Amino acid sequence: MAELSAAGGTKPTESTVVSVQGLKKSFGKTEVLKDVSFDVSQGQVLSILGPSGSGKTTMLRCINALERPDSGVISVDGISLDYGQGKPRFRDVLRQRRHTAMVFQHYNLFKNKTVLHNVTEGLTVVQRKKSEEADAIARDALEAVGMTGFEDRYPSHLSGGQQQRVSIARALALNPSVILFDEPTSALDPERVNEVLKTMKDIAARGVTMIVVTHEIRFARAVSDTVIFMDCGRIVEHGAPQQVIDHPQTERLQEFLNSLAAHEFE
Amino acid sequence: MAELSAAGGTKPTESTVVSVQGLKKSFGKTEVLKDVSFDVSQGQVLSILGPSGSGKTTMLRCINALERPDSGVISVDGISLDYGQGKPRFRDVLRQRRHTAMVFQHYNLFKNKTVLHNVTEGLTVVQRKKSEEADAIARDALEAVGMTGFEDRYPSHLSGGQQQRVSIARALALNPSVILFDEPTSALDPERVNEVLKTMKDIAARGVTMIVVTHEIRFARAVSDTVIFMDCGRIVEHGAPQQVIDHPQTERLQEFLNSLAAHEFE
Amino acid sequence: MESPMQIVSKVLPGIIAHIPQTLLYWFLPSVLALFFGALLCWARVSNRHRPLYWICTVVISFFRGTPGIVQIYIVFFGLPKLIWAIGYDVSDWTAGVYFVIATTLNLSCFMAETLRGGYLALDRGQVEAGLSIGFSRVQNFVHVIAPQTLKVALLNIKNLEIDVLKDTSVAYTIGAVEIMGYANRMISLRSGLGQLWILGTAAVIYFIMCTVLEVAFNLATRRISRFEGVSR
Amino acid sequence: MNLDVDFMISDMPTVVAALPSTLILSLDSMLWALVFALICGGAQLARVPVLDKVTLVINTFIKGIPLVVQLLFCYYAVPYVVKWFDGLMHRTYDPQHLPYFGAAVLALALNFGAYITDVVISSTRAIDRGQWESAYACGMTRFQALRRVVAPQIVVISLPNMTNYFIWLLKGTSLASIVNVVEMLTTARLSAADGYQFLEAYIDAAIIYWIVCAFIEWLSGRIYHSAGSYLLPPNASTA
Amino acid sequence: FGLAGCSKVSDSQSASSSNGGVTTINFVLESNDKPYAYADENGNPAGFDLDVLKAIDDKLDNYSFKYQVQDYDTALVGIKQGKYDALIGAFFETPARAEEYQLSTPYNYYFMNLIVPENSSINSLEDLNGKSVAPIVPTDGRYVAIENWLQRHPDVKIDVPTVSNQETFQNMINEVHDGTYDAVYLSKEQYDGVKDALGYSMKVTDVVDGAGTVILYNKDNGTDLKNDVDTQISALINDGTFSDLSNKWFGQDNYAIAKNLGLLS
Ligand SMILES: Nc1ncnc2c1ncn2[C@@H]1O[C@H](COP(=O)(O)OP(=O)(O)OP(=O)(O)O)[C@@H](O)[C@H]1O
Ligand SMILES: Nc1ncnc2c1ncn2[C@@H]1O[C@H](COP(=O)(O)OP(=O)(O)OP(=O)(O)O)[C@@H](O)[C@H]1O
Ligand SMILES: [Mg+2]
Ligand SMILES: [Mg+2]
Repeated sequence: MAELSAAGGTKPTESTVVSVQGLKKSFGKTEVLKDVSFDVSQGQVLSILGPSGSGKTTMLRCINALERPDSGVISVDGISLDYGQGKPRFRDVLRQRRHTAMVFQHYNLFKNKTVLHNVTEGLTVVQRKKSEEADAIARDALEAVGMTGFEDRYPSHLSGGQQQRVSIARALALNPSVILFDEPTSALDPERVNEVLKTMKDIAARGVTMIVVTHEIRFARAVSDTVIFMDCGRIVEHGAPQQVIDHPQTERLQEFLNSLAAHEFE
Repeated sequence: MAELSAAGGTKPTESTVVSVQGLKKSFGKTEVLKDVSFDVSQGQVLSILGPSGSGKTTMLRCINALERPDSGVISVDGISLDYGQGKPRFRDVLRQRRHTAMVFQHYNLFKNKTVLHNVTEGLTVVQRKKSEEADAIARDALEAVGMTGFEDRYPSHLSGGQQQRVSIARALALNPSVILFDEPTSALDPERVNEVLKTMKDIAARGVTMIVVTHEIRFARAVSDTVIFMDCGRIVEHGAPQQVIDHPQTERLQEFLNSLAAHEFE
Repeated sequence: MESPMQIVSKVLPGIIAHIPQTLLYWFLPSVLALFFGALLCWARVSNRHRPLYWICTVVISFFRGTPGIVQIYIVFFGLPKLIWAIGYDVSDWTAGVYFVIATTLNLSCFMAETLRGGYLALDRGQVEAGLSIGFSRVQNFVHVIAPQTLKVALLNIKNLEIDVLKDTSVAYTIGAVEIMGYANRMISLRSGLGQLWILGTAAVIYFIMCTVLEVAFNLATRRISRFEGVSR
Repeated sequence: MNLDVDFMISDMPTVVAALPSTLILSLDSMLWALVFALICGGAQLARVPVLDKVTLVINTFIKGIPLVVQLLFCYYAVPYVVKWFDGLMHRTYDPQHLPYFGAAVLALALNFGAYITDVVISSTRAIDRGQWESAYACGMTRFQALRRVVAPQIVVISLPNMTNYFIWLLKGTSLASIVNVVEMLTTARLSAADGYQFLEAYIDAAIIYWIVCAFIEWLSGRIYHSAGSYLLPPNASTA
Repeated sequence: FGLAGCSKVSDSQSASSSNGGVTTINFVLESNDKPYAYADENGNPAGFDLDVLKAIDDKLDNYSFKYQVQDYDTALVGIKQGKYDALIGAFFETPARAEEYQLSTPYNYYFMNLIVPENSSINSLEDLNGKSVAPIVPTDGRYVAIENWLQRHPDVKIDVPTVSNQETFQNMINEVHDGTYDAVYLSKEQYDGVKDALGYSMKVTDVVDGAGTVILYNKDNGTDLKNDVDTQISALINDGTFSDLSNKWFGQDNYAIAKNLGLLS
């Protein structure tokens, strides 16, 4: 698979698909992201670990331009937005966004659309696919997450895990260059987690770049090419999983990973 | 801790706090719960495992009378509602509900209240505590889940994990006889998971009965007195964790548990 | 020939003296309708008792669907007979009482639907969270449903209130005199001379009152929805 | 109450005959009111510079003044405006046949448009931000997100208030008699001039209004059940 | 705004009530018809009609009249619904009204003039043949009067446009002044009320038509009151009391003019 990207702050290499430079974001007085930089090369899987409230979601949202950073440069697939220059034009935002898809932490399914239409919507409206073609793609994506048979349900009539899976299918179906996953398996049982993670692995193998916020440290170790550990709005460690997870350099990360062992409660 | 309750369908023993008998629930034509019965004794921790969509949430919601079962008898702390007899009176529902608290899968924090008021609301309004007393209790509960310092934020300004922790604090603060947890650690990082599970253990030790829907099988094994494995709206296995998790009887459960091993992706 | 200034200065004191009347005819129905409207709305959305649901639906339909003047006449002429039939003589009630009753009935029905609009936007999860911490129906209503429903409904409630304030001008048709009634009286006393100026003066007074109301409600809306915006 | 039922029956055809004009006036006005409301509401929601403040001030102004006064203003303004355009567009000034219908539509549309603006704004604000965001995340433009995802939800939420205002407007057309536009309520009143059976005539009109309104309410219920089907339980009961 | 309280009903629901042989009669006056009946600045009844009623009341020992003003429609509906006993306010008689209400004999006469431009040659309704008058609301008494006159003169065709909203007198006169219509069909008194504000002068023709105005009673009341009042009306016309009132309010003796026109014998 793709080579590891260098640690944050360096020049993007040619195969760099996502590049985040000097990203800063505050909500009111709370600084949530304090100068975050990293690159992701094509086909790479980047996992972001970090305690609750460390700014992971905010970062994904910035990459998808749903949150406007206070400063920093974000480029996706060669389209670069410099937030230091003030508010970017919506047209550029849109162009950038169309190279990405996002799986939200709270799923955010379209309430007024059935499961099937939740998935086809982006295909027909944005990608202007014919409705039969979109249907076929959507059904494939739904099958990949085990949601066949629920096509005509509305989101409010689904269980939490089911909603999460539809939300994953929606992102997969768009088949963008980059997919942003925000805790995509939080509501799933171990069986489904496996299935979904396998699906993600398959898609990564097809050359799709992925940024995955996750609390599944074993997944991060097994699947990702790079791991970032964030705390308090900063990247604390950044590197290959073998390096970051098995040989943590900082005390903070050691502590964090130790809690995994303590998980055994005994 | 409390002794194991007998498997579903038997007569409630004297220390039985929650008893569910012959619970059935359909949404439209979909049968979601098909004759579910079990008892939980005082101070016990009951874990409910099961694949996504197996009816776990629906069952918790029935116990909290948020969903009206089609038939079945549910009693909590001696207050019994027989849904076979038609719709129970709201007064009885309320009486029963006041012995329970619930942590929702989607948190459901009051959007228009600050974190502190989300927690104090039930204390001042339902339990008629003085506002200073309620504040003190709420601050303790928030501390237990690591949310000190966020008292004056509104839920929409919190990260997913933070919202989940407030929702746990809200239930804990009520100090009811029974707490129903619906995947209470889904949005949390391993560190926080540990903390929260420890807090739950402490509370169970104080004699509070708990029903926990979870995908953390290790938690189920370590903390709970009884484990139920549900699939397709039925209880497939029911017993002590050593028995259910380490020596699963049914093929379905074996499969389910095997996926944990496969978790290693290699 | 009188100059417009002279006309205005002649009628202005009288118009101002009738402001309290107007405010009273506005305030009483507004407050009462909030209460009755909430009840009607509850009966419609809770859908608990079918007969009650249908009664409320028909009542709402009637008071929304028929002209205000008919409602005012029915109350003004019919109500005393009804009350007389049960043994009380209310022939000495002033017209204002009937106007307030008729307006309250009418406004309650519009209010009910406005509140229902707010309720539709309410997230079910919020209601359930309230129930799960043991709120009774009333507590849940006061602490969860009402504040969040109001947040959505407030803009529309504001508009209903503004309209009721302006519609107090109908009161003179049954002899309850407020600003508009006084203006009309002056116009007829003056055989229609300076009609435009007198109406204009009344309009300015209404305008000032409505604008105050508008601004007050806008401030309230901002306050009630502060939990939404980004904290700064 | 003492009602002259014979008169009520014999007068009914006269009143019904005026229904079309009332309907045309209300539909015309509602259409323009919606257009006006969408422009104002859109400007305020999108915070279009200048335009948002301007529309806010205009709306506050319109709402502050009784409709009667607005209509009277139009009534007096029409002759001047028409004289102004005398000869233009093949129109000649005919003081006995002034285009008061247009004036009535204008006044009603602006007045109700100002109110409906707030319906548009409040129901748009009631939509969960996540709905916009997930539409954007799919790569939709603002307009696509609005049309495909948000607007259908707005329609459902705004339905009770829209129905309120449409019904209100329907009855509000009776004020158009001020600018000599013949509509139902005034027709009813005038038809009773000879014998002063005003109440009877009004009740005739009320019956017809009520029937029309019941139809509107029924229609609104239908729209709710189709556009809002996602809100309804799948024929299930919840406690 | 006082909710004066609700006392237990004593005997009957009729608006009138008797007390020691004196029956109280609730008279309602139109609030918007100066100088006939109107509300003064404080909302109290005033006008020629009120003076007429007071004169009648003085003569009737067994009745005591109470007065209030009310809007036109409401007053008419109120009489029918029995809320008030009688209504006064320059109402003409029509067959339909005679069926719905009890009507008194005419207590006054209302005369119509034509208001025309100064140079106009129009002097009578006949001169208006083929021409138009300024629009009239069908609920206005003038409409009844002119339609009545046209029925009596089938050979004369006058265009009488109707409107749904009554314009002010001033506007109607303006419309004739600028040539939109040919004449305003109005009483001289009403013209006199606004003539100073016009800024130009118009020609007022001699009286072109006239009709008696009557009191409207609730139909369910007995005929005693009507008969008693009718008797007094004749007496007071004959003894000149009403003529004095007419001179006071209109600057002319309506009864003498009516006699000339043959309306009153
Ligand atoms: N309101 C509803 N209307 C219709 N069907 C529903 C509704 N809520 C849940 N269901 C269906 O009932 C089944 C059980 O749902 P439930 O939420 O209880 O699952 P769960 O076990 O909690 O799953 P998860 O682990 O994904 O949260 C699912 O198949 C779901 O689609
Ligand atoms: N809209 C907002 N307004 C103010 N503060 C916010 C807002 N959104 C997030 N925050 C704060 O920013 C910080 C980072 O939030 P973020 O959602 O990025 O965390 P996270 O790393 O995704 O956490 P989790 O694992 O719990 O989802 C948190 O402390 C949160 O309270
Ligand atoms: Mg997050
Ligand atoms: Mg669930």
